[in-house]
Amino acid sequence: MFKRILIANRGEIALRVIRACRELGVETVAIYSEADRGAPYLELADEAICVGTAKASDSYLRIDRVISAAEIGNVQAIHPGYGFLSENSHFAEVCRSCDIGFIGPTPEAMQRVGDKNSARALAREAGVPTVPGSDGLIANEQEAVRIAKEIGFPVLLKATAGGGGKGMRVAANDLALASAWQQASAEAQAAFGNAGIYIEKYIERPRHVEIQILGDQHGNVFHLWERDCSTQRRHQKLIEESPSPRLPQAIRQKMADAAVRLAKTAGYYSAGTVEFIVDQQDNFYFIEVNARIQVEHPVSEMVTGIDLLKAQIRVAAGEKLDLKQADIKPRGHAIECRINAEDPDANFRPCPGRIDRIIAPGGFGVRWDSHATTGYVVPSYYDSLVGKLIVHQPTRKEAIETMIRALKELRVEGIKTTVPLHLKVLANTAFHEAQVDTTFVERMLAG
Amino acid sequence: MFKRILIANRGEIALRVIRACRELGVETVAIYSEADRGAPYLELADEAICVGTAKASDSYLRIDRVISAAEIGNVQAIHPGYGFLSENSHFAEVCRSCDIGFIGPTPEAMQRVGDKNSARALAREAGVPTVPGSDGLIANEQEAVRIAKEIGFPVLLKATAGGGGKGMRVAANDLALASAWQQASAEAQAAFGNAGIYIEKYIERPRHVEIQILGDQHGNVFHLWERDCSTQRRHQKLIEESPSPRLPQAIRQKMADAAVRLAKTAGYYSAGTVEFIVDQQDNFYFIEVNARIQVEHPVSEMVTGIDLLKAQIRVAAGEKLDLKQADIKPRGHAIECRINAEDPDANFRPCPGRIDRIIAPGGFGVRWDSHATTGYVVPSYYDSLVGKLIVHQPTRKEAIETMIRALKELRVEGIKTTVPLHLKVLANTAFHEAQVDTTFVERMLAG
Amino acid sequence: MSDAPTPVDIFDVKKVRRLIELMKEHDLSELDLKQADNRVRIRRGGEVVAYSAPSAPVARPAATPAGGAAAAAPDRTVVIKSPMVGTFYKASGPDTPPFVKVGDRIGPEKTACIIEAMKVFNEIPAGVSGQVVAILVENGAPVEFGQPLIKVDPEG
Amino acid sequence: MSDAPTPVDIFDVKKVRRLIELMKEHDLSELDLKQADNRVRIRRGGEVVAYSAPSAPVARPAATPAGGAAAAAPDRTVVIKSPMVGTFYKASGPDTPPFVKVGDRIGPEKTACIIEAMKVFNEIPAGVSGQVVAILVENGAPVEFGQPLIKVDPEG
Repeated sequence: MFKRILIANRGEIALRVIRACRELGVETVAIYSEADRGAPYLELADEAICVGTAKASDSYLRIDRVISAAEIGNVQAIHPGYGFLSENSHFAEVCRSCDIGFIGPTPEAMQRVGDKNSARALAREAGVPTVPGSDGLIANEQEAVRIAKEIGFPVLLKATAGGGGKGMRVAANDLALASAWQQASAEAQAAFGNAGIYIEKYIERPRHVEIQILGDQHGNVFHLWERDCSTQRRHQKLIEESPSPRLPQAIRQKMADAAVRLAKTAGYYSAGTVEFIVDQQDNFYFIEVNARIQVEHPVSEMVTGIDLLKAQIRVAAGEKLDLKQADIKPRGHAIECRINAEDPDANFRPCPGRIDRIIAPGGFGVRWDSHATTGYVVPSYYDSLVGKLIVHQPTRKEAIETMIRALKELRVEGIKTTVPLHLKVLANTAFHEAQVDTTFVERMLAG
Repeated sequence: MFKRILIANRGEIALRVIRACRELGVETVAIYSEADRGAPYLELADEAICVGTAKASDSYLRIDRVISAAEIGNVQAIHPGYGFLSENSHFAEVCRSCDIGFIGPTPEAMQRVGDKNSARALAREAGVPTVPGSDGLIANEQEAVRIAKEIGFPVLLKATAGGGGKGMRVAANDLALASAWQQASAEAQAAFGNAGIYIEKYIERPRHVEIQILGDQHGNVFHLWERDCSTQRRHQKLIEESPSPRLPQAIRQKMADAAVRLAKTAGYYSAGTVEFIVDQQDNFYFIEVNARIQVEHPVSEMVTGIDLLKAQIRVAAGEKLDLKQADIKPRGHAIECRINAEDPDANFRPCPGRIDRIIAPGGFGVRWDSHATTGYVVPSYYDSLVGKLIVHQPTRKEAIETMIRALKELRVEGIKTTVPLHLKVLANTAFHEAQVDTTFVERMLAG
Repeated sequence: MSDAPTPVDIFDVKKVRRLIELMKEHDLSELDLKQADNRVRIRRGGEVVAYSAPSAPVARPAATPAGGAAAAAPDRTVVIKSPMVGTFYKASGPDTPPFVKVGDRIGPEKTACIIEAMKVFNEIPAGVSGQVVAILVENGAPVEFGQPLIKVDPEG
Repeated sequence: MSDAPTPVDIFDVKKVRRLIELMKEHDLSELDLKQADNRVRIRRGGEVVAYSAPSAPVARPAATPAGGAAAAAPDRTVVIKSPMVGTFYKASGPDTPPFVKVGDRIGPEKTACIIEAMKVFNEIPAGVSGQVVAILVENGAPVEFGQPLIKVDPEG
């Protein structure tokens, strides 16, 4: 096991890594920017090194400074957390060339799953379904119609140079496709100077379901079942849960197996997440791999009882995972709410500032992961996550009840948070009935 | 289910009941003494009623005032918590005569298990072993020797009128018994004017192991396995854990079955605890029943996943327990540390006062049950419990590591607490090796 | 329990209490707030020093006890508090006159009201002599221990 | 940091608390703010001093907070801080003289030291002219971003 590691991150996840290390008996070196100077979680690290100014590009994202800090901190490995440098394969390579362990997958595996095209190829190789579509650009309307009939309507036309919804059209049948084709290519030409268009199956009201995987350097890859992250607002996950409430067991099993196959094909180890979308007929399609620990990892920890952070560190140190897939059985239901410093009355504008008082909820089935304490100032430079509230109960119904109880107990004074939005979601009948897809929150807020 | 209940208690357990009720959708009426006015947990109740002055005998122990509060609070039932009126069968009777539900066993069952003699008789009836001994007073030395040989040395001579160790002697063989007999009767005669002596088997270095039971009003009684509470200081439990670390599975099962038999024989329902001592050869002997929820109930909740408080309330409302004994399987290992406001440097003298700042630990496997917040004043009138720190991990080793991590994270400023004592115990090799009996802490502190 | 929405009420006991707590917490000896005609001035601790001006030496031994008396003008009245939890009755029956009403002069033995608790009707003696200034509780209302019931002016 | 948009409510406890924290931070014994009719005046600490007297012996520099600048006597010196994380070297080699030593007069282009980071030796220019007053870091010591390295008196 490592004697000492550096945490190349901040806030909640830095604290999470510190906690794991303290339990493992591993010393920690925290880095911080000037904006995070004096943050209370830094006191829990064995050493803290300032690496730059508030701007992430001058501190947490500066590979040279992070490596220098690792050198003067005399560590054997670096935990990148999530965000910042966590999925930067170049950084992982630099670590390797400096003989510093990287707590995550190899740079090669990270590249293989990180690039959209190679990830799609990987999925095909592993026999994992991807969203059906054209393999490349479409030459003309006739080809568009032919492919659309092949993959089935509705289809989505996308500009290859696109972004921001420009050059994007949904077509429900071949008549609609004809006009959509004209509009999309014209718009793409006008917007990007490139009329190139490709076709994908359009998934209506998809659910976002992801499989947590965990592998070691000895060829073992396990899955910790799934998380449902369909409750999103503008592609930002708000609430995550496990198990996914409407997923048939056979599909759940297929998805988990697919994720493990994909990871093995990629030579992937450490913790990782294979993301899928699931349509209304429970067909699932691979989207991407997150080659790092995720914000929502606690829900999988609660239902499986496995500490993912400790496992990640052990695996990086070369240990073999002492697990059997058959023993990884989910128990009960876990839900996580991300408590962000945002103003629900001002279109969820980030709301940094001083927390005059915080009282965390407690009691049976409640876990609170947060770096915020009374007097802590949420800086305006980084994401607005103040804490993660996680509950674990035998059933989903009880988990919702406990979450509502805990959210009402949580007091964060001085800044506005997303708590009212969470309470609104949790009071919603569609949420109770698990009739949730990625469009649910926006429909709820609009209605 | 009840619409509204009253909580006839204070502090941590009052908050615990409020939390359970909020999850069940039951309204709560809290009572408080003038010393607890303004305590933060009272804000979480739907109504709070002052019932008297700081002295418990003028407030929390005043049956008339508690009942009056229940009447003006318009509740259907009363939860007594632990301590105060919780094991007062007269109070339970008054509730019944006032048509107010009592969240606990019937007064009859409470009496049956509450009285030492009837509890011993009950145990014999249920085939549950009690500490072997003379059925009554010993006539003379010859009878003493005969009984001692029957039950086996060493034996304990106890004055029937005794107390405080007076008239108490341990004898390891019949020679020693002869002189012990003389001394004990003389001392008892001198101290109490009553030379009556009885004999019990002397259990050396016993462990304290208790079985959590849970029954409904439909004849179902389940057990939630055991808790080991051997880590005590002056008969005050300090650390409780489940499972008991050194108990053979066959003994564990026998004890659990014995507890269920005893409860059934007594007509006992609701939550309750059957306490045993276990000797070094793993023989177990029934000691007493605690006819209420206990301080250490969370460790059983963590390993079984069952919310005991919610179950208790449901059972009192007449619901049938939706459980199967075979499904109640302990998962992992849970440990609780009682964080008391006591000064370890001043012989654990209670140390009430203002908490200038409190930061609770969090993260994977950590539960914090506490009514204390920054600015809260621990009153000097009641017990010194500030909070309960509970951890849950797959193994005992990991649970200890997490507990140490969490204890070091916990910050309670302004008053002294038992945290240093807990850390000392958790660092002790004998504790790690589970070589713990009820004399362990005092031996450790002396050594 | 929520803070009163009164815009500027410097006599809000809660606010004053919080100010005093602040002072205690930070070991302040004096606090003086003015706004237009409003002013809150609190001193605490050891020797209170002269102010030079022939002022009114406000100051009172800090830490207003729980249940807090107002920091404002000196109030000579005495409050009869409920000695138990129960239901307040101002008369012995719906058709009988009240034991006391505003303006009455009463002695300490005079029954001030009845508190019903557990079906028992407890007559509560005034315990003070003076003139009744106010009845603070509605007939039939539930009262908690220590709740103010009747205001009496002992010099009235 | 979002201050309450209340225009003028000096009785805002939060505001007062922040003032008191300010006072504690700076170990003020008294604070007196006036604006038109509004006034906040806070004193703290041991002996309360007479007010009418022409003395007013205020302020003591508090325990300088860690990392913070001293509040004491005005310090004219300028500090050269580390622009990166790395290892501090005062000379280019073990046998070469240091770039600067106490008493040297230097210009902004003068190399003040070397910070080694990732095997690269970065020459750090002084960026200021004046007289070197102190070298704050041992040769070969690790330094973090923003750490004070060398003290220079620009008027020296």
